[in-house]
Amino acid sequence: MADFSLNEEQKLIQETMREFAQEEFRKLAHESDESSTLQEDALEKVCALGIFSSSIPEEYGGHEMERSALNTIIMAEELAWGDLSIALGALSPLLMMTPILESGTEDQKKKWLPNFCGESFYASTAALMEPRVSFDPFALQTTAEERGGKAVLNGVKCMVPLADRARQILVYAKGASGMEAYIVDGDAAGLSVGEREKYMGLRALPLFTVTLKDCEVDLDRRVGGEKGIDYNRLLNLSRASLCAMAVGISRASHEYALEYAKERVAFGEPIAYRQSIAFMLAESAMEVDAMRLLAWRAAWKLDRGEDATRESTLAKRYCADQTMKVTDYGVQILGGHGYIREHPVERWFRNGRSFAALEGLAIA
Amino acid sequence: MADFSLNEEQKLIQETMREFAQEEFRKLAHESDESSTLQEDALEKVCALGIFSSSIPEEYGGHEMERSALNTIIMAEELAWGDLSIALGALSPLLMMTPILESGTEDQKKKWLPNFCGESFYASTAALMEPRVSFDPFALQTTAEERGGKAVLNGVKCMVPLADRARQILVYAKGASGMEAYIVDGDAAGLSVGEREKYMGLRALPLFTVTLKDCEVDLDRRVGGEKGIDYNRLLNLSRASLCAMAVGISRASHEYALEYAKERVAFGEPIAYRQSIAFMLAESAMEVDAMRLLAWRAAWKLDRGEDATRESTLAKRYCADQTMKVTDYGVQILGGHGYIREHPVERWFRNGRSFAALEGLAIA
Amino acid sequence: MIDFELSPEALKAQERVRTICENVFRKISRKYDENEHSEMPELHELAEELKGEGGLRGGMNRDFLTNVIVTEELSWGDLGLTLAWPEGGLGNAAINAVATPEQKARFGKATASMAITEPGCGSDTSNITTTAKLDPETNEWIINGEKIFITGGKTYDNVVVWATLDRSLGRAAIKSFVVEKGAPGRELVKLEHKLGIRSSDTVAMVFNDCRIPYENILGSPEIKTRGGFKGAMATFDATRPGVAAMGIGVARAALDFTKETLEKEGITIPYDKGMHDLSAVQKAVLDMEAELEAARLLTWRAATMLNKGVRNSLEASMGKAKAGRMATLVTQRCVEILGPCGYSRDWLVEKWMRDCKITDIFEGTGQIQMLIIARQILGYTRAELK
Amino acid sequence: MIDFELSPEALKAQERVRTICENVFRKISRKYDENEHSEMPELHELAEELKGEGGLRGGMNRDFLTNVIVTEELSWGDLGLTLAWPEGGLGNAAINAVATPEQKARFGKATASMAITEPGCGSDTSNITTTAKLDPETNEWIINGEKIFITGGKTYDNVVVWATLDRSLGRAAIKSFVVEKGAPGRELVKLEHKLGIRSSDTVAMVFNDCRIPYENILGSPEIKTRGGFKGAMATFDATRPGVAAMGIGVARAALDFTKETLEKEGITIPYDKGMHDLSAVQKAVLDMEAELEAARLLTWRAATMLNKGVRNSLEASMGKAKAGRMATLVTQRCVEILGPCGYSRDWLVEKWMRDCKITDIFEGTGQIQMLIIARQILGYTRAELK
Repeated sequence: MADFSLNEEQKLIQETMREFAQEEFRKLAHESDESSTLQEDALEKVCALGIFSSSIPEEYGGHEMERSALNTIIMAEELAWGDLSIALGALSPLLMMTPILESGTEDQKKKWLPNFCGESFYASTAALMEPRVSFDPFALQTTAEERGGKAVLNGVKCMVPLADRARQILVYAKGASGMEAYIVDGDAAGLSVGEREKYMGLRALPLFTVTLKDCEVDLDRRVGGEKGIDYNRLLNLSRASLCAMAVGISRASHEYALEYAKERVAFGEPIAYRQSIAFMLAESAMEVDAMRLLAWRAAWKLDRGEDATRESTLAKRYCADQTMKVTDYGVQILGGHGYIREHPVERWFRNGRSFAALEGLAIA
Repeated sequence: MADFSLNEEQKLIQETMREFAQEEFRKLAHESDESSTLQEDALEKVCALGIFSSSIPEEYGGHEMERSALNTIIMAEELAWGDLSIALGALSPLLMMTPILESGTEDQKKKWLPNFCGESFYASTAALMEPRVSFDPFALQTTAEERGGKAVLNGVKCMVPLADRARQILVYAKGASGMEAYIVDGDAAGLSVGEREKYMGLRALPLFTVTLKDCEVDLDRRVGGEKGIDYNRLLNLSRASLCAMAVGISRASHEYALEYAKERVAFGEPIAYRQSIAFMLAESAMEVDAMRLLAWRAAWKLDRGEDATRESTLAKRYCADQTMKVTDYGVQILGGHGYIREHPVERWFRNGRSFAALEGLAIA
Repeated sequence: MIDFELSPEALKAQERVRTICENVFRKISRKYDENEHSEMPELHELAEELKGEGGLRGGMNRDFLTNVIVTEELSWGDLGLTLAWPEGGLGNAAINAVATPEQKARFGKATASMAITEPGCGSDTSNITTTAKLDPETNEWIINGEKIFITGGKTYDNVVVWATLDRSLGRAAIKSFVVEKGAPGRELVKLEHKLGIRSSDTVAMVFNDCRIPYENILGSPEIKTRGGFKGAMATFDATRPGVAAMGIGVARAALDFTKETLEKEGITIPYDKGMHDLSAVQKAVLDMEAELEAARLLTWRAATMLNKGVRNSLEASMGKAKAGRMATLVTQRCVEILGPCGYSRDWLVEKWMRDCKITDIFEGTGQIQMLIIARQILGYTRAELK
Repeated sequence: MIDFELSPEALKAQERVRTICENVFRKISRKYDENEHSEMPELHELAEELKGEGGLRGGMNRDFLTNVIVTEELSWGDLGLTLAWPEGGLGNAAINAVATPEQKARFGKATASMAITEPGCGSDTSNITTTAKLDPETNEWIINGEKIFITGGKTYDNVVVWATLDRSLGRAAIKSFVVEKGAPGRELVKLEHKLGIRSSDTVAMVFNDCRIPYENILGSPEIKTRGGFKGAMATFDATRPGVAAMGIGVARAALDFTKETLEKEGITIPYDKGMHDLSAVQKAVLDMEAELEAARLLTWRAATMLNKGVRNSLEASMGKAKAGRMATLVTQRCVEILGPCGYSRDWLVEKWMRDCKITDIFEGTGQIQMLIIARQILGYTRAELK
C-alpha cells in the first residue's frame, strides 16, 4: 500500500544524521568554504557513525542489516543539509564501496570491503566525469584496452573528490564490453593527480583532475570481472543520492529564508506578511517536498532491483532545476544580506548550482 | 537618435484605429465567436478606412504617402485589441497586396493593385501553412513545377482565411528557384476549398483547407516573375504583424483584468490589493510593453530595408510565449468568472494560443 | 513505510476506468464539447452498467488514494464527463468526508453537487451571505441565498450548500447542508457557458425560504469560534487531492497523445541522454513528465494522509497548487508542440487545454492554495498574511 | 519618432569602452574576484588614461541612453570593476540627476558612492533613521547614523547619504547629502565579503556628529509633505536604467561566451528554424537572446524618457525588474549549458552568474520594482498596495 512516511529505522537515521549535521557540519561549513579546506576530523566522525560498515555483510567485516538506497539517501539529505562539500567528501568511500557491493566478484568483495569496516576513514573515491562542455556519462572518452594481460587506461577525468589522498580510485572507462570500472591505486604508475580544481561552489571539497596515461591495471581490478558492472544502475544510484543532497541544500536555504522573513521587519511588519515573499516560501516548501518524493521513488525502485532510469533521470533534472530556484529565492528573500557571505544562503546558492553538472559524485 | 514615441501620424493611426476597434469590433466580438460568423459589414468598414489604398502608389490607383511596416503594425495592434478574428479577416487582402507591392512585376502591380483601391472589400488571401505537426515555412511540401508553359501546383494548405470567398489566393509553393508565390483564382480548376476548419480560437474567422491538385497557373501569375519573391522578408513582415496582434490581445486581456481586480472585492478589499494579483498585473504590463518594443524594432528594421530575420523570429517567439502567459493571467485573475464565456478573457485566452502556431496569417 | 506501490484494488479500479474511458468517454468527448448542455444518453447507459460494481468513484468505503487514482484515470478520459459522472460529484465527496453513518445511508446513493461560491464572494468563503436559520417549530433549516458556479447542479440530485448560521460570527458559523432535489424554494436560475468542461453543467441556484430537515446539516450545528469551521473546510482537505488528480489526468492525456504523435513522426523520448543530446521537443517532453510526476506524488501523499486520518490541509494544497499549474502549462505546451494540428479542434489536445484550466481555479485558485501553504508553514493567521 | 538607432556619440563611447574591457577588464577580472579587497593598480592607470576623454561614464552632460550603453558595455567587461570605475559610482549619478550647477561644479570631479540602506531597513527607505540636523550657529548639517551596503564606499571620495530631517514626517523629510572625504565623524566600520562583484568594495559607515556645509544638501531642504521625497527618490529613476544595463551587460557576456564556446563544438544558432528543428541547447540560447533583447529595449526606453525630462519611474522599474531577473536566469542557464566547465572557476561564466545576481537586489529588489509598477498601473498608494 502506497505510503510516504518513514519507518522507525528511517526516522532514527534521519534524526541522528540531522543532529550530527547540525552539530558537526554546520559549524564548519562557513570556514571550510572560505578557506577551501576540508576538515579531516569531520570525515573521521562520519566514519565513526558506522555508516559504511552497516551496509557491508558480516562475512566481509561489516554488520549489515539490509542495504537500502532509500536509507542511504535519507542520510545523504541530512548530511548535505549540514554542508554539501563535507557530505560529498565524507561519503566518497561509497563511490568505491557501493560498486563493489553491487557488482564486485567474490574475491573483490573479500579483498576490498573489509577496508571500509575499520575504525578510520578509508580514503577512496571514483573518477567518472570528464572535463567537457557536453559531458555525457554514456560517451566516456577514457578508454580501457586489454593489452598483455593488463587493462590499459587512457583519458582525463575531472571532479574527482579526494583524489590527492585516495588509496584507490575507481576509474570508469569505455572498454570492449561497454562501460567498465577499475580499482586503481592512488599511486599507480600512469595515474597522475593534477592541481586542485576550482569551482564556483563545493569549495571545501578537494576536487582534482586525474590523468591516465597508459596506466596499466591488473585484470582482477576490473569490478565484476568478466561480467563487469551494471553501469546504468550505478548511475541511477548516484542520481538518487545527488537528488537527496539537492533536497538537503534546498531545505537548508528554505528554512533559513523562512526564519529570516519572519524576523526581518520592513514597512512596519515582518517581510513574510507580504505575499511576494510568502509565496516564494510556499513554493519552496512545495518543491522541496516534491523533489524529495521524486528522489525517494527512484531509490525505492532501485531497492526493488528494478530499472529506475526514467525515475532517476527525471528526478535528477527536476531536482537540479528546483534547487536553483529555491536557493535563488533564499538569496532574494534576504536581499542585500543574502548577497554577503555572512549568511549561508549565498553558499547554498553556489553549491546548489552544481547539481545540473554533477554525475557520479555521490552514490546511494 | 533612439526614441520610442509615436510621431503625429502614428498617433493619429493609433487613436483612429483604437476608437474604430472599440466601436466596431468589440461589439461584435462575442457574438461572432459564439456563432462562428464573420460580419461582412466589419470587413467593408475596415476597407472604408482607406487602409489598403493608402499604401498603394498613385499610379496604381492608391494615394500612398509612404508605406511603412511600422505604421501597419501600429494599426494591427489596435484592430487585434478589438478582436483578433475580425482583424485577421479584415486585413487578409494585405496577404495578397503586400507581396505584390514588395516583389510584384510592373505588370502585376498594374493589374492587381487597383483592385484594392476600390470602395469595397476586395476578398483575397494567401495560403502558406500546411497541416503538419512540425510545419516549417522553410520546408513547404506544396510544389510548383513548370510544365508546358504553366506552373503546376500540388499540395495541401491549411488555415487559409476567407478562402471560400477569395477572388484570388496567393499560394506559396516550393519551386525550382526556391519559395515562390502564385496568384491563383479562387475558382481555378485544380484548386478546391475544403470544409471550414475548426480551431480552439479564431472561431469567427473562416479558415479553410485548400487543396491543389495539378492546379495550372499562368506563369505571369508568379509574383515577381523570374526574379520571384523575397520570401524571407515576406515572412518577417508577417511575423512583425502577428507580433503586434499578439500585443493587442495581451493588452486587451491585461486591461480587462486590471479593471476587474480593482472592482472585485474579496476579504473586504479589492483583490488588486493583494500582491499575488497585483504582481501578475505588473508583470503583464511590463511584458506587453516589452513585446511591443520587440515588434516595433523588427518593423523598424524592415522599413529600413534591412534583414530582420533575427529580430522578427526572436520577437515572434517572445510574443507567442508572453501572450500565453498574459492571457492566462487574465483568466486566472478573474477566477471562476474568467472561465465562463460572459467575460472576454476566455476568448483572448483561446485566441492568444494561436500565435505559437501561426505563420503568414497577417502581414505588415 | 515508504512505498510507491498501488494496492491491487486501486490497480483494478484503474484498469476498469481505463476501459470506460476508451470505450465511452473518448468516443463522445468532442461531441459534448461542441454541444454544450445537451442530454448525454451514453452516461445514463453507463450508470446502468456500473450499478453492479458498488461504485467506482466516491464510494463510501473506498480509500482516498484509490479515489485519486480513479479520478486521474477518468480525467485522462475526459474531465467534463468526469464531472458529470453518474455516481455523483464534489457534493458526494463532501458528504463522504464528514457525514454521520445515518446521513451516509440517507444521502449516499444520490448524486450531489456542491454550492459554495456566491456572486459577491469567490475564494472568500468567509464572506458567505447565504443563511440557514432553524425554525424551532418545525425543526427545519430555512436556507436563503444565491449560489453560483455549482458544478453538476443541473445533473445531480442533491446539492451541498454552504450557509452561515450567523454572519457576525464569521467562518465558525459556516456550515454545510444537504438540499435535496425537489426541496421547496430551490431553483436553478442560470446555466453557464464555459471555456472548457462543457459536457459538465455549471449552474447558478437561488434558495428562497428553502426548507430542509434538521438532519440535513453536515457536521455539528454548534458554532465553535475556536478551531471551528471544520465541518465545511475539512471537505476541501478531502476534495482537493481529487481536483489535483483531475489536472494530472488531463495533463497526462495531452502528454500521452503528444508522445504518440511524435512517435509517428519518428521522435522518441530518451531518458538517458544529457541536455546536449536532446532536441528542443524532447527536452520539453522530459520537463513535462517530471512536472507531472512531481504533482502526482504530492497528490498521492495528501491522499494517503487522509486514509490515515492525519490532517493534510498543507499537503492537499501543495498537490492542488502544483497540479493545477502543471496541467495548465503542460497542456499549453502540448498544443504548441503539435503546431497547427494542436490548435485544431480535429484533435482533443486543444480541448484538454481548455478543460484543465478549471483545475487551477475551482476548489480554490492556485493563489489561494499558495496562501494556505504559506500561512501554515509560517504559522500565520489570516490577519497576518492576507 | 520610433527609432532604434544609437547616436554616433553612443556608438563611439561603446567602442572605446569595449577596447578597455578587452584590454584591461577581462584581463584582471578573475584576479580581483579571487583577491577580494586588494588594491587594483590597473584601475588607477586607467584613470590617468581616461583623463583626457572628459569622462566616459557619469559625465555631466552625457545623455542618459549613452550612459546606459556605456554601462552595459563596461558590465560586459566586468561588473565588479564597473562598480569600482575610477570616474565614480552611483553617488555621481545621484549628484548629476539633482544637483545645482554650483554643486555639480563642486562635486562633479570627485568620485562618489551612495549610502541609503541601514541595518534596520532594506528596501524600506521610508524608515531611515540616520538624521541630519541643521546647526543654526554654524549653518552646518550634523549627520548621525549608520549605513550599510555602500558600494565603493572605500574606493570613492565622497558619499551621498540619505538622512531624515524629521522622522515624524516620513518620506517627505528624507534628503540626500554629500559627505566629503575627510569629513569629521565619518568612519568606515566594515568591509563586506560578497557572493560576487568582489573587486568592488561594499562597506558599512558610521556618521558620528558628522558636520558638513549647508550647501551639501542635494535638492531643496524644504519638507514638502505632498509630492515631496522627490530629491532622493528621483535618483532612482535616473540610476535604475543604469543598474538594469549592468544586468544586461553581464548576461550578454555570458551569452556571447556560451555561443562562442558552442560554436567551437560545432553548434551554431539558427534564427530561421521552428521548434521542431532546434536542439534543446539552441532553443535555450534563442530564448535567452529574446529575453535579453526585451530587457534591453525596456531599459533603453526608460533612458530616452530621462533625456526628454519625462517622468519615467514606471518604465525605469520595468527595465530594472526585467533585467535583474533576466540576468539571473540567463547566466544560470549558461553555467548549466557549459556543464562541468561552466561550473569551474577556470572560466568566467560562473563569476558572471555570481556578479549579476546583485542587479536583482540593489537599488530595489525585483519585488520592490514589481510593487512600484503595480502601484503605478493601479493608481494605488502605499497604504492600498503594501
